Amino acid sequence: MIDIVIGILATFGALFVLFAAIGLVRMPDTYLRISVTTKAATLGVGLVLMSTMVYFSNADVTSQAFVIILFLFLTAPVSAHLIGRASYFIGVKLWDKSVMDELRGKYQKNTHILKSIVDDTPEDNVDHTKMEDK
Amino acid sequence: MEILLAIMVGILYGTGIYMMLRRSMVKLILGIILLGNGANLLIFLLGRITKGAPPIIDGSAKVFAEAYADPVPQALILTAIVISFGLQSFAIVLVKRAHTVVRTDDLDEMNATDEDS
Amino acid sequence: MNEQLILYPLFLQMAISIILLFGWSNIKFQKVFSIIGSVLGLGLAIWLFSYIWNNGTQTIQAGNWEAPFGITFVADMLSVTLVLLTAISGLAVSIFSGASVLKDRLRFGYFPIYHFLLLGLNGAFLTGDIFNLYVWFEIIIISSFVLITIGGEKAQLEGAVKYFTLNILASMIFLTAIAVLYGITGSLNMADLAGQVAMVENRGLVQITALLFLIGFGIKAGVFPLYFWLPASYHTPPFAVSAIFGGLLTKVGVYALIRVFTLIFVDDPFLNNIIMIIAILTLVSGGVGALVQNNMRKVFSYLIICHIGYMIAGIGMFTEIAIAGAIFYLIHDIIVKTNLFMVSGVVYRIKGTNSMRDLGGIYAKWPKISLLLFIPLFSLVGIPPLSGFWPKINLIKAGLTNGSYITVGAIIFASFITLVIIAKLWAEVFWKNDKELPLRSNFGYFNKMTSFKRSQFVVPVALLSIVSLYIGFGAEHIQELSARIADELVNSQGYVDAVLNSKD
Amino acid sequence: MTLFEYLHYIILPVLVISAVLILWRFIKGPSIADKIVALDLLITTGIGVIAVYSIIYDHSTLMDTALILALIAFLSTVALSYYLEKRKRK
Amino acid sequence: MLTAILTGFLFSIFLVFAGKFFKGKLSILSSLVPLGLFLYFLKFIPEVSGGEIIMRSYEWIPSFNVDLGFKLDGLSLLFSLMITGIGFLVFAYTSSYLKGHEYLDRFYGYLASFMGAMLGLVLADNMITLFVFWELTSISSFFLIGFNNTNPASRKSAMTALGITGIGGLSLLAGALLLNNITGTYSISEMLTMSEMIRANEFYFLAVLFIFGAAFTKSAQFPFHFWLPGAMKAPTPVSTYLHSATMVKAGVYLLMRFTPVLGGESIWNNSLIIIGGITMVYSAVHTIFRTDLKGILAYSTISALGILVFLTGLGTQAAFLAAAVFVIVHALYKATLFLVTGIIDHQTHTRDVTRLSGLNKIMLPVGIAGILAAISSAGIPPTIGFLGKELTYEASLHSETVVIIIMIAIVLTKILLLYAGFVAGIKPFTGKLPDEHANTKKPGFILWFPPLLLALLGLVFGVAPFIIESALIKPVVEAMGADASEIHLALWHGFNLVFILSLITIGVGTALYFIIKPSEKLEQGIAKFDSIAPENILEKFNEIFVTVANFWTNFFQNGYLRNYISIIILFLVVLVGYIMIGNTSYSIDYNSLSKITVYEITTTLILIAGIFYTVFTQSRLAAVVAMGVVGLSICLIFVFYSAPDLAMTQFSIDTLTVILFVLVLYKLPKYLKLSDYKTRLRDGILSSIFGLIITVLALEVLSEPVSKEVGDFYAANSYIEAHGKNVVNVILVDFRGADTLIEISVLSIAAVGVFGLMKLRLKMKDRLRYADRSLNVENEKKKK
Amino acid sequence: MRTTIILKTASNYLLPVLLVFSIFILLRGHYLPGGGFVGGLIASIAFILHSFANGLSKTKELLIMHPGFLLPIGLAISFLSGFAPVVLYDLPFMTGLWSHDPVAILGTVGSALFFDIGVYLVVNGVTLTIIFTISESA
Amino acid sequence: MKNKFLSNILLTFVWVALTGDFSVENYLFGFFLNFHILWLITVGRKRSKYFLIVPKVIILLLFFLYELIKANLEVAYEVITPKLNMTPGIIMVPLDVKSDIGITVLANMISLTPGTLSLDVSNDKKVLFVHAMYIKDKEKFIRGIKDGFERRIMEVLS
Ligand code: NA
Ligand code: NA
Repeated sequence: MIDIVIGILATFGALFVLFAAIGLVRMPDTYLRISVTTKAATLGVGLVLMSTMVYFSNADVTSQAFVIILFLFLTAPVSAHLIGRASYFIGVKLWDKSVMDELRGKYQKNTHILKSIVDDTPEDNVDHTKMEDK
Repeated sequence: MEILLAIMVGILYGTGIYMMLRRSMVKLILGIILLGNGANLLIFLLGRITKGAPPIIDGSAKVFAEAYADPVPQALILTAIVISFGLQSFAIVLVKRAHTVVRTDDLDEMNATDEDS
Repeated sequence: MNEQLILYPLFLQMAISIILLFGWSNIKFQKVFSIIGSVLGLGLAIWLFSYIWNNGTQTIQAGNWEAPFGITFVADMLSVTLVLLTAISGLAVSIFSGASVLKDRLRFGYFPIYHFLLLGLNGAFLTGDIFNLYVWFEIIIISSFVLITIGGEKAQLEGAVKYFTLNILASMIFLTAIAVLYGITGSLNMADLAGQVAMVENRGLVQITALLFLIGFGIKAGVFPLYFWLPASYHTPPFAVSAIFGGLLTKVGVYALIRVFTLIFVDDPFLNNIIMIIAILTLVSGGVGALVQNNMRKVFSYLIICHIGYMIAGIGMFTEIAIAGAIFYLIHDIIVKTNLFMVSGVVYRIKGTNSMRDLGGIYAKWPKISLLLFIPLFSLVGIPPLSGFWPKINLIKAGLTNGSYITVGAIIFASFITLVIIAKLWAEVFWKNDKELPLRSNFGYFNKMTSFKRSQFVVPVALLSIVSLYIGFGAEHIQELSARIADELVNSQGYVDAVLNSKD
Repeated sequence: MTLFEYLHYIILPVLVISAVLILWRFIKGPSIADKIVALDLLITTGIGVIAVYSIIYDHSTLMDTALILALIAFLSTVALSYYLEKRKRK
Repeated sequence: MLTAILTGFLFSIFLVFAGKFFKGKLSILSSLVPLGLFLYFLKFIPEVSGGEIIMRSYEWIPSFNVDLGFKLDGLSLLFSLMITGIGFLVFAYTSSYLKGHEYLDRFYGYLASFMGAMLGLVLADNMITLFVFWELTSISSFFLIGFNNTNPASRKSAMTALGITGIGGLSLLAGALLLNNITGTYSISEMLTMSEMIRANEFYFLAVLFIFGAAFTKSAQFPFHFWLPGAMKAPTPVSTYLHSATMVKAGVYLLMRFTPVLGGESIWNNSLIIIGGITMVYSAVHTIFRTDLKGILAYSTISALGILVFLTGLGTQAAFLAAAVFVIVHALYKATLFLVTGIIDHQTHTRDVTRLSGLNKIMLPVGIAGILAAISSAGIPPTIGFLGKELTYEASLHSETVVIIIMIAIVLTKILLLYAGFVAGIKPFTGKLPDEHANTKKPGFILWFPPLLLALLGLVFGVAPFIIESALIKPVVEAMGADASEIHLALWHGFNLVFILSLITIGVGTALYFIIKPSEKLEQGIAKFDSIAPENILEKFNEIFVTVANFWTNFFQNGYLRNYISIIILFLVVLVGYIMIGNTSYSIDYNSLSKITVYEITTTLILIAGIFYTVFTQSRLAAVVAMGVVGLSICLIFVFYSAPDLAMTQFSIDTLTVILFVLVLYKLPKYLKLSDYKTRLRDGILSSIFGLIITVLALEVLSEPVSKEVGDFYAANSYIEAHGKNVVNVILVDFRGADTLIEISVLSIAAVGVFGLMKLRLKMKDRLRYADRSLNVENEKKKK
Repeated sequence: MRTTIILKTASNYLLPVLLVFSIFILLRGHYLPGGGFVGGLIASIAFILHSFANGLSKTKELLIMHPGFLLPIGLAISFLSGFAPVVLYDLPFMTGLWSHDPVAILGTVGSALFFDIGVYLVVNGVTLTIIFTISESA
Repeated sequence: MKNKFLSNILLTFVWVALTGDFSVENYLFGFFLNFHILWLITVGRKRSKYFLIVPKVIILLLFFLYELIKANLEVAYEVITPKLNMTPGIIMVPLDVKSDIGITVLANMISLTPGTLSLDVSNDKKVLFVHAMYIKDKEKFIRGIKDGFERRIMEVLS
């Protein structure tokens, strides 16, 4: 019985990781890739870790796996935020089928400050439409 | 698997040296790191590898009941890794400093000390 | 337990380093404490030396784990002799550093690192474990990296990059060799390895391992064609640093070669031939290299290489007398090379340059100092009965006995070229007319120093000169010592027994 | 098929196939951010691999490595994106 | 005896500290040192002439079998007396000659140590001791020749002299060691008893060669002769001392000393005859073409040395006798002539013989000395020179081979030497005093007395040869291994072929003196042959050698780090590859290997991909990130193969390294594609072979049996003795804790180093101060 | 300037957790994977993370003293724990000294533990010194 | 003082969980240890208010879990079906939560639920920039976030 639970958890976990990987390959721009992978992989690995919890079922491993899951959930979105922000900053462009970009013109190139409105010093702003392709 | 690892060690050594033969200082350091990884894996491999049996005695036991991996190479590698870290971090900073002072990343331009003086 | 004494030099240097790290910012404290520590170190080294002299090889098993399982420290005559020499050179350079190294450098950890370097050297000489030797080598090279780069400007850094890279490469090869050695024997204890390696049936593999050690240590020892880091860097750091490097660093490589090739990989004709060829080419390359240099320190750098050839030749010939010659030369060379780099430091402070083209007139202005400097210079040449001469008796004799006439030829060639080079240096630096060089503002010229500061330059040179003179005139003692060491090395069973059968 | 065989012959291969896909993205890029994301994901996958492996070989001690991987992967991502933003664009 | 030898050295050390005292008027007192020694040796004459050999031995370095063994027999006594006697006169002469010289004390110091060295050399019975003193004469003469050290020519001459005699010294050392290998002793006396055994030894030839190497260089035999004329740059007292009586004779002394040990074989005799013959003729001819008095004397000295070598080579009792006498003859007249030349130079400030004449009007005693010396050198009776020449001819006539050629050579030499002696000793004092020297001052007593004394001695010994016959000459001949009982010295030998030859010599020589006047033209004439002169050939050789040395040095030390690495790796590949090809079994026991699984292969592939991506990417950041992939893969391998601690540490450290890289990267410039395709291909091939070798090596090791003894010990004791269950950690903190302690020291040092490297900025003035000025200047030049 | 609220907040909560975790890893090293090295690395990673999020000066405020001082302190602790047997019992260097009775949590306390604590401090000091030095002069 | 005490208790639990040793000694040791760690890291700084409202937290977590699984399935579908039917873009979401912790939790939760990714918060903390995969109606999207996560978070943190 426990074996089946472990099997199911591991299966779903592995599948989500696989989805994340496929997503990483298939998604058309960096932001979408970040978006897809952060959660799918986190969830997937979380499920796999839960299978170890069930398998070993002692306080030691359980607490450890729990800490890992907790930590993953804590850090994954922060990582995603940091990479996404940096990507935008260095001019990684959105997919051409994107429908809107409300970040345009709000990052200050030199100070790295993000404003909530478009600034009146446009030459200092990050604007992808004015950047060349890499 | 040993054969695969041996090949990998060879690749690490080969590419490490290849990188050290480049003219860029950054590549030089990457080469040193690759070479160091190669050496560590070599110790690991030549100390003979054992799967799934860490040299950690089970909770209640006092000695090993089953087969276990040779802990000696592991300890040696640990020491080597940590030492490499010291050396590598120093190397990275040295490169930075050298670049600031000499204003080049090209090792070929750093040969004043071998010229007549 | 008297064999505890073996580790006291290490304890002392470690303690000094740590305390100096605590007293990080107080230069005066560092200077004084470094000298006091070095004096203590010398005392300990003498004590240890006489203890081993009277009681024979002693061992101590770190952690109280019997050999070959723990790390064994072994004090045989070779080890304690080198520890003693390190202490002597160490004291001299410690005094010399206080006056000659810039305050800024002293403020950034010069002395702690310096004592770590001494710690590493002592450790390398005393350990009986091959991996532990590797670790000691690492402490030596990292300290030397720091010392060679500290406060470095262009030339120093350029030299340092080469020094660094090639020494790391050497460490990697050394580590590779250890990996193979452990792979075929499962042991790290050198005495144990002596027996284990002898039993390995695949001799080709043993030869390859030996070659890896040869190349790894060869790079550190500065032999042909592996020496490139040495002339690229030794003339760039502060003089005190060059002095300790010039005296001791390559010698650790030589020590390791001697140890490994007398204990573990013994008397393989193929390897001996290779070592001989290396020795010959080293003698020649170092000699001709030194001949064409203009910078004093570069001259000495190439002479280091050249003279390493003598010691390597001694190992290659592998007879008791040849090894005695190598040991005698090693003893002489440590003292005199340390001294020579300090000499170049003194010359530098007198005239503000080390370029032989620009130097001159020192004999006329500083006759007494010149005569003092004469001692190390011509000890190096081996003008008998100064110290460099005696070991050549052993080496040439061994060469003649072995019928290796090319080696004898190379030894004679190297001796001759050393004579020519030093005579030329003497003529250029001391005899030639004083050239007017543009005065440098703020430069601490020798003649502007207080006599106390001057004495900090002169006393260490004099100290080592006296030791050189003793080696020359008291050659009997040194030869007796060298012969005893050679005997211990060739008949290594004594070493093995001391390590493996030792009972507390 | 026992649980161990299942994990060994099905789950682990699925995880490593994912890793290969991620590697493909790593190599392809195109932007450096993609590579950083790929590395991050690769490490996360590695955690999964270790977890499964520790079940197969019944050694819970391997889980410690997974923990370290999780902690440190985060730091490297932070550092890399920090760098990405900070470096001057030429 | 040791004290006697050391006196010279002690005195010179004393001078280092008390130099001032001897700089002024008291300087003449220093001549008491050689005088005392002279008297000391004089008192041995009765014993030695009575056939006694006085041996003294002091322990020195028993481990080397080196003792301070001294032997006073006829040969060494003769030389000791010359060294101290002429030494005394030279010391005295110097006090006036270099009066008021700034470095007079130094000069005495060098002179005294030279004297000590020379004494040691001739007295030593132990070959190593002999060598020690031999080298000391070289080095002290280096200082004497280079006394005027601000003069470049002086320095060059000193260097040349040291170079030539230095290589000779090493040859002597090799000879000593070889003879020791053959005989088991360094004692020359003991070797004497083993002469036959030595001569039968297969290395006899080599030993002879080594001894020749030493003797010929020291005694300026062709083609090593050229250092001696160069050495004339030294102050005249030096020339007198070194080139008449002492140092140059050391080589002759060595040959004489070893005649009974090594002599008697044709290789020994013929070589000496040929080399001595060539030298005596070659240099004698050269005297015609010189105008500098000292130059003339130098070449005539070389010629005389040639005669001595030649005589030694003849190997007969008569020849030994002739040699013994000629040593004295030459010492007396040559020292006189040098001292005279010195006086002329000192008073007139020229040594150009074409500008010198009629000086007897000013310095009559000097003139008398010069003329007497010239007569002695010409072999005109009743000087001892005549006796010497007669004995020489006598010996030559009875040589065993090619008598005619030998006679022509020796007579020709003697004629030319007569010419040279006349030019040096007579020409300056006869004829009209030129106006330029009209105001020349008369030299003082201390200057003219020594040469006159020596010249008079030449006359006295000639008239009364019995004074030296049994006291000096006979013991010398005996020391050289011949029977001396029949020897009877007399000026008049009767009217025979030898006498006729003497007459011819004197006649032709005198005629030559009146026909050929020394002139610059002649000097320039010989200059045409300079290019084939040995010194120039050697000079050329030296130039080529330096060029080759430069090339060799710069070929290897070319400044390119990558070349250094290439050479080292190539060296490794060649050597290891060589052994591998011969010894490797290339067989793998597949059963002993662990099975390969999909995830392992994948991990390996990811690792390889990461590695190659690191290598080939054009972006540094991408390379660094790829290193992260490599680190992760290795971490996984460690996990698979039971090394969790390793995996943890490896990964943490890899990440930290990445962070470090990232922190410094953006300050560094972008990658440039710096190497061309060919270079990359070459490096690629070398690296691949290197990698292949490591792989093969690894597989080879894996096929060896394995021992886990150490690991098992740790495992067994880990918990029971060391209270830990993680064996790896227990090894780190206990079993091999010493490693760890050092390792954290390494880390600490690295941290301190990084701190210093980044924080320490030398102030501008200090930068200049420590960057070698000359180095910077050179580099600046290069950049322009 | 470059820090973000999200990272800052996250790191402020991560810092104590990581520090706890590092000591946990240190103490259990003798029984399970971990030990002074890894523990020290994790502790320093915690501070590095904090410095990325809050800026170096904030992290330095936290640390009270310069991390460089951890070097001699750690070295001294490790060295003395190896040296103690020499001085106290005339046993060889690095001989393990053990308490007779196990102590709670830590198990049997011995010199090896102090040794590992020294390692922990040194590794921490080294990593922080290096990273901080470079960040400051970057 | 209270905040620190609470943090201390919390960390003590973390410690006990980590070590897996639930003995009294371990609790005490953990408390002692964490006390020092907190002392070390909070020198001279103030902490924001800290309230623990357990039920609201649980509701928030359950909601989050639900969103997480639901959205993951959506993405899985998107990834494995051949056609890409996305309308992505970056949307600016005005913020009502003011505290750092609140903003952070909100942003992270948004990121963890598929289809959306918090890119950044403006420096004046007024708006959150979210990248979303399916933007059909901008207003509806913003309302979804504000009524979903933000409201619940604000309740917890009130
Ligand atoms: Na050296
Ligand atoms: Na020499």
